[in-house]
Amino acid sequence: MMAGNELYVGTAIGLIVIGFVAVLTRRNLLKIVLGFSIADTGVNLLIVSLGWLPGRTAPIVDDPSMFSDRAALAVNAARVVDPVPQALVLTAIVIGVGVTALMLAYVIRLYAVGGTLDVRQFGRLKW
Amino acid sequence: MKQIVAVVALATLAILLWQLAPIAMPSGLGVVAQHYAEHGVQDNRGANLVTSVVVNYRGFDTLGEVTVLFLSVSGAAFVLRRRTGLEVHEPRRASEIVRTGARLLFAPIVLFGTYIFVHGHLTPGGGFQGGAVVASGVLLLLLANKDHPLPHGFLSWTESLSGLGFVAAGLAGLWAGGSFLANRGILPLGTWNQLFSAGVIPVIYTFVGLKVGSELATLLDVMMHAADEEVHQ
Amino acid sequence: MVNPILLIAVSLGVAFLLPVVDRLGRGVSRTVHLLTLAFGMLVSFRWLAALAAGAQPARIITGGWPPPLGINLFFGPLEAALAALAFTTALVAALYLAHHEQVPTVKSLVIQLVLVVGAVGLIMTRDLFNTFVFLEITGIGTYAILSFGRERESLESGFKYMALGSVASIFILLGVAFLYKLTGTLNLDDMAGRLPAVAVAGVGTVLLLLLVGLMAELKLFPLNGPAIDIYDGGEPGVMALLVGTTVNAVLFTFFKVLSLYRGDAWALAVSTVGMVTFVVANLLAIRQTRVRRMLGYSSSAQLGLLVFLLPFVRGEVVLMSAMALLLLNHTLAKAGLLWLAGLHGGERLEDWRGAFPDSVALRVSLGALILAMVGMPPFPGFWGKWQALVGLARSDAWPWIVPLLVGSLLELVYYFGWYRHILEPAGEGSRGAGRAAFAEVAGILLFAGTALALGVRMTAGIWGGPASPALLLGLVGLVLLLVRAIPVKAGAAVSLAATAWILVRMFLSGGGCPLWNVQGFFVVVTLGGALVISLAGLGLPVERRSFWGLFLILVGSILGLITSPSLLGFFVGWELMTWSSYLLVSQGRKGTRPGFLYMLFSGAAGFLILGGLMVAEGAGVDAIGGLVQLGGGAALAAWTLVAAGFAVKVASLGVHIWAPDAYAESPDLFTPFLSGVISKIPIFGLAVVAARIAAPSLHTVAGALEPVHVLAWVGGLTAFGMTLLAVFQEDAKRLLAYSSVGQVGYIVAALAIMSPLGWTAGLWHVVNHLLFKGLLFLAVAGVVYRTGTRRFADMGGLITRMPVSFVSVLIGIIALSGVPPLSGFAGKWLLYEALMERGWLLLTAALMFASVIAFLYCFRLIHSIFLGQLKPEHRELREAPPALLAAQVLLMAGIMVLSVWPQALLDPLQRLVGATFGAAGLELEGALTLTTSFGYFNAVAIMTLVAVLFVVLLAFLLFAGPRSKKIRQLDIVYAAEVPPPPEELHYAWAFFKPYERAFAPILRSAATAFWKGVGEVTGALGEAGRRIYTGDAQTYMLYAMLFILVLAGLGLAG
Amino acid sequence: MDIVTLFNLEDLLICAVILVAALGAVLHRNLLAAVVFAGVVSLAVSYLFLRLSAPDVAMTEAAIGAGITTVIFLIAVRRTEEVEREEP
Repeated sequence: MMAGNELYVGTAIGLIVIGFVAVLTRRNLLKIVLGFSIADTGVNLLIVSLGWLPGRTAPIVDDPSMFSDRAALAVNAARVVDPVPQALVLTAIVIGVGVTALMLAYVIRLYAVGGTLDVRQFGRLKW
Repeated sequence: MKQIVAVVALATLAILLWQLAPIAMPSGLGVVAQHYAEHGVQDNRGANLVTSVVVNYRGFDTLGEVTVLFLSVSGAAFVLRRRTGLEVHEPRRASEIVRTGARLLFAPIVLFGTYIFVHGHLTPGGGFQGGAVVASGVLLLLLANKDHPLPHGFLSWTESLSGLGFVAAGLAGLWAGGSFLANRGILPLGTWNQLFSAGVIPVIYTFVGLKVGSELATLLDVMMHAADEEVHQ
Repeated sequence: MVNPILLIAVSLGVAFLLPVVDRLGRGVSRTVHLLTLAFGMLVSFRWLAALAAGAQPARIITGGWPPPLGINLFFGPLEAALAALAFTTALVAALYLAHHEQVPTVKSLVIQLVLVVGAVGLIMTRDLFNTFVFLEITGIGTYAILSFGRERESLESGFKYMALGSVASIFILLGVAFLYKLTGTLNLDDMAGRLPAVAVAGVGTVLLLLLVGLMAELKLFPLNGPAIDIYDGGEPGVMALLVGTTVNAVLFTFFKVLSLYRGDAWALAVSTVGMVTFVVANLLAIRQTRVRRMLGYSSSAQLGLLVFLLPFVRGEVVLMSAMALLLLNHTLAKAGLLWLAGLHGGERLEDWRGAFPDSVALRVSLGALILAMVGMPPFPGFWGKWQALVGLARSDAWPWIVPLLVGSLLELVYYFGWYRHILEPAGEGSRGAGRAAFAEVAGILLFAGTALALGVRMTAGIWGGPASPALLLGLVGLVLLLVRAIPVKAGAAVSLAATAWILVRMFLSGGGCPLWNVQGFFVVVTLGGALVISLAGLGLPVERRSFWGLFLILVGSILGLITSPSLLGFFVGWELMTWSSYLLVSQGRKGTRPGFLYMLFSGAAGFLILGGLMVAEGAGVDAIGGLVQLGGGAALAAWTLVAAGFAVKVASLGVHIWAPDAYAESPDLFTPFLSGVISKIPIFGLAVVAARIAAPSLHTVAGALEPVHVLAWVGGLTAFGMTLLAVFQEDAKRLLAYSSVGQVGYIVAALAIMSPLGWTAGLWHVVNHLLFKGLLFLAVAGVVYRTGTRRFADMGGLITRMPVSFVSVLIGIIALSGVPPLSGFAGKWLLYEALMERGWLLLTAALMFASVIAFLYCFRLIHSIFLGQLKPEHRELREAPPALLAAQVLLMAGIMVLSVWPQALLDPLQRLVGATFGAAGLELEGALTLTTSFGYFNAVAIMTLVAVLFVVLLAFLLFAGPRSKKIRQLDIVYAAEVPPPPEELHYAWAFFKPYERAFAPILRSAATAFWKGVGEVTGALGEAGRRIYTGDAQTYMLYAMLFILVLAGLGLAG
Repeated sequence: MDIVTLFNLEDLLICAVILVAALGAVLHRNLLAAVVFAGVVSLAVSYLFLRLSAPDVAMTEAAIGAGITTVIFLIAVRRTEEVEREEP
């Protein structure tokens, strides 16, 4: 049986859950942001593994015979993995770093104002 | 108590997600992916299919993507606009090796980064990756000397002009090629695997590379000097 | 036409350029920023106009590839409207925010601009991953700009919002990726086509991930904790920007993505979450003491309502326009209120006492926006809610209509709880707009103005064109309200002229006397009352400048209510009357608290009536004439709800606790109108709406119980209870208030008889009550105006100082108590005839007993005020102002005419009753005597007899008068006891104390205790409920996890 | 057929490293160590992307995920506190 991507999907789900564990249980603000970053990495791994097809190479056409005629096009199509999830993940990673940067800016300001990184100290607005 | 509830909830979530594993099994290319795989090279003459997808087929996403990064950096600068009043513990001066190494390595790193985003349509890599490498070069300078005078003006102009360049390329596509960010009628698609091929894709990716590079550099600078003085620009 | 993609491309290009443009100077960058937004606004509005005129929507492709290969965008009417709204809000918000920046940087302009680009992108894109990217753009833009406000709070709430937002985007990204894997495409419409064919296990889970992600993005219950915190901590100007742009965009995205969700299970889930959010958020808002947090709860509730409607909207045009109206109304009102909150700066509700004393425009805008938020006409929210309810009623979705009405009532409670503080007279602590620049105020005026203009246009549509007298009156009132220059006296004159003009025009053009139908009759009653009040207004000064403006709006609304043929027109008039009379009641010195109570019960009455009308609409009836066709269960339900609503508004026993305070504390000039005319509108409602519905009788265990009989008993008990309470009042106006409610009880009983004679008695009593109660209230107003007090103990012996008022009160109480010579007797006589004819003897006995008690308080009224010794300080008291006396003389003349020549009113009544029942109530033998089946009554004969008696008595008094010995009041000697407080010396003090002790057990008003209990329970619920928002970021994220698992557990994850 | 041959040894090893490093990042008291662990996770995932024949994504993950993200975390740690204080 061709090796499926259970391993990669399993690792990805593991990463997501570990990320959420940090987010939901750790008191330290930085740990929470770190948890989100790890969860994002997990999601990205999951999406790329969705598009992976065993035994196929990267979606880059590097020898001329690949597109000389119509028949070759179909051959080439059968040679590469799905490029779309990779495009999506490329965007998702950069969004991840963007959000992380903004969160860290918030954490720095919160520390400067609250003098602590404990998330429970920042719960004044309630009810 | 809340911790236990959280862990139990996450375990259940893991099981819920694991139920999706069968869907994730490899099952061949979708209808859209099939077209990209077959005609990707034909449509844009670009060797790197992912780059064709990122810049041309789903170019609008990438425009959104660049906006996200631009917004995050501006947002971070906005959030950190006030003097934080944190006592700044003087960092240890970088060792001699790092300082000289930084001066030596900065140029090659930037060159390598430029190579990456210029060849985005041929080899793996592109605007985002190249930009990040260039930014790491700037990072090296900042590590060597925290108060290294960064050319803020230059960075800001690069960032704005490259962003405008991207939008201009899109509008050119609208004007010449019939729809926003189209890759027809602006630059010749050229022949496959040449540097000047895939029409406007390398141009757009170069703009993206420059923008990401300057933005990440600004981001590093903003975060490093968050405590020092009010960020006014 | 400009390609809509430019809305995004140009704005984005400018956003990239702003940092460098800023080097040329902040002024330059601000102008460029505003110009870009203006450009976007103009293009959107041009497109909206073109699309409205039938142009084809724009289908835009990007990258040169059609969907599903490339990303496509769509720009139809909905998109254009939302984009226009987004750009307008952004433009106005930018103006406001420019004045509220602590540390101004170009970054805030960049973020604002990109935020709008993100919102417009979200609205236009038809690609799922592109939606995710734009969600991130709006998300990050929101997180960044949330740090705009006060240091600690904005950062704290911003972080919580961002944390939950990140969890949401993880879910959404997973959902999108798996959906791509399942369908092979990312285009929304293409995917919606392919999805049904996918029969793989786990599809439900994928769809659930996406759904929960979007719900977390929308911050629906239980995930609305952070959304409420950012209202509390953030800068109101920023929240106004978000409400107009991102919130609407994400909601529209949710609507688009819902096309992926086929099947009732999903629709039920979405609607339930929406409705739960609506009701719970409103409930939790009741206990809020901080204005911004309350606005946060209100926003969450409104969003819940819109999400609730989404699954119903598919294809239903009525619900589509309802959604559009509700969304527009929420954006305009909420953004406006937020700007006002920012301008005023009041943290707690109490800080808003007499807000904005220095600016009429802002105070009127604040009032208008609060009324718009609560869904009062004429504002768009009302029409939206009506259409939504009609849509639901038509699809028989009754389990949804009840919570919708309950939620709306809760909303009314806390908004008017806030408005109560605003209406209090401006003290030294009340804050104003200070030196606010025009830029800060522009947004408020624009949004309030638009909401009002839209509303007036729609009201004109429903009330038969812009020339309808009702609308004209309303507009004149609005002008009076807005223009500060017009002096108060001129207001009274304008009101007098306007009512007189309409009355005359009706008589001339109405083809003879307009009294032939019920509508005409009540119009004459209303206008007559308004005429008298305006005349009195020339004499009696009024505290608040806005009195006459509101008064004309009120009269206009009543005219609209009476004359409009459709149920919607009737209800528009009804709700307009409710809030305009509320504002007038609150204008009394201590009027705000009773006003709040008045509004609560009137609001509840309104929702009961709305429920009844919805039963009718559900059965396809939309005109008042069509009510006759209602049959069976629907008829009973409609009749009960509508009659219950009118009963609450008439303050029947049990729900009467609001009436005495409202009557007593309202301005002295307004009380006669309140008791004379407004209490008669529910009677009009019963006569027109309830009477037409043939409610089948209930078959209870004790045999068939006619609903009408129940209504008669409600009227009877009210008459009995209120009259009893009236006797023991120490305050003149409160006595008259109880008496007024009691008299209306008589009218309800009369109408409930549903016989020609009954209606004649009822309608006769309507006119009669207006005359003598108006007379009494005006007279007492004169006395109060001169003596400055309302307590009996402080008055006495005023007959010598205010003779004309004495005569007015004398005539008034004789007419009220039903003693022969005057018109009251004819009313009572007809009523008892009708009751006996109907056979309800026990009820007749109760009413007769009540009339006897009525005599007691009538005697007390005249005795305490005018007879007895004159107090030293009232020695040189002057008579009431001449204009007031003129009004009283007018009323007295009316009573005398009716007493001497009852046919003047009875003939038209016969015609009217004949038209309704097909048979006249009584025959007229010859010109003078009225005969019914039980006896006859000749008014003229009785009148002459009494006149003769009166002359004889008067002669004796004049002859014996001079010999009587006058003693000074205070020459009483005490034998070493401690003298009691002065009041107790007054002969009228605790006049009926023995009776009071006798009736004590039933007097202990259970009603007040009951309603106070209801208030406590609701408040406690709100108090307990809001505890779940602990303010801790991690708890909120845990709610998100639990929420998805609960939904999965409910079987949505197939 | 035991698990090892089903997936080649390298993948198993890498996935183990990823999960262990992730747990380290979450549980470790010292924030600097935690950030480094996160960097290791990113690098390992980047290698895994190569195994999934996604070079572009691998480079992005390496340059941005491992590079930039780790650096901004380090800056944030330096601006705030290095050790996670145990609070009641």
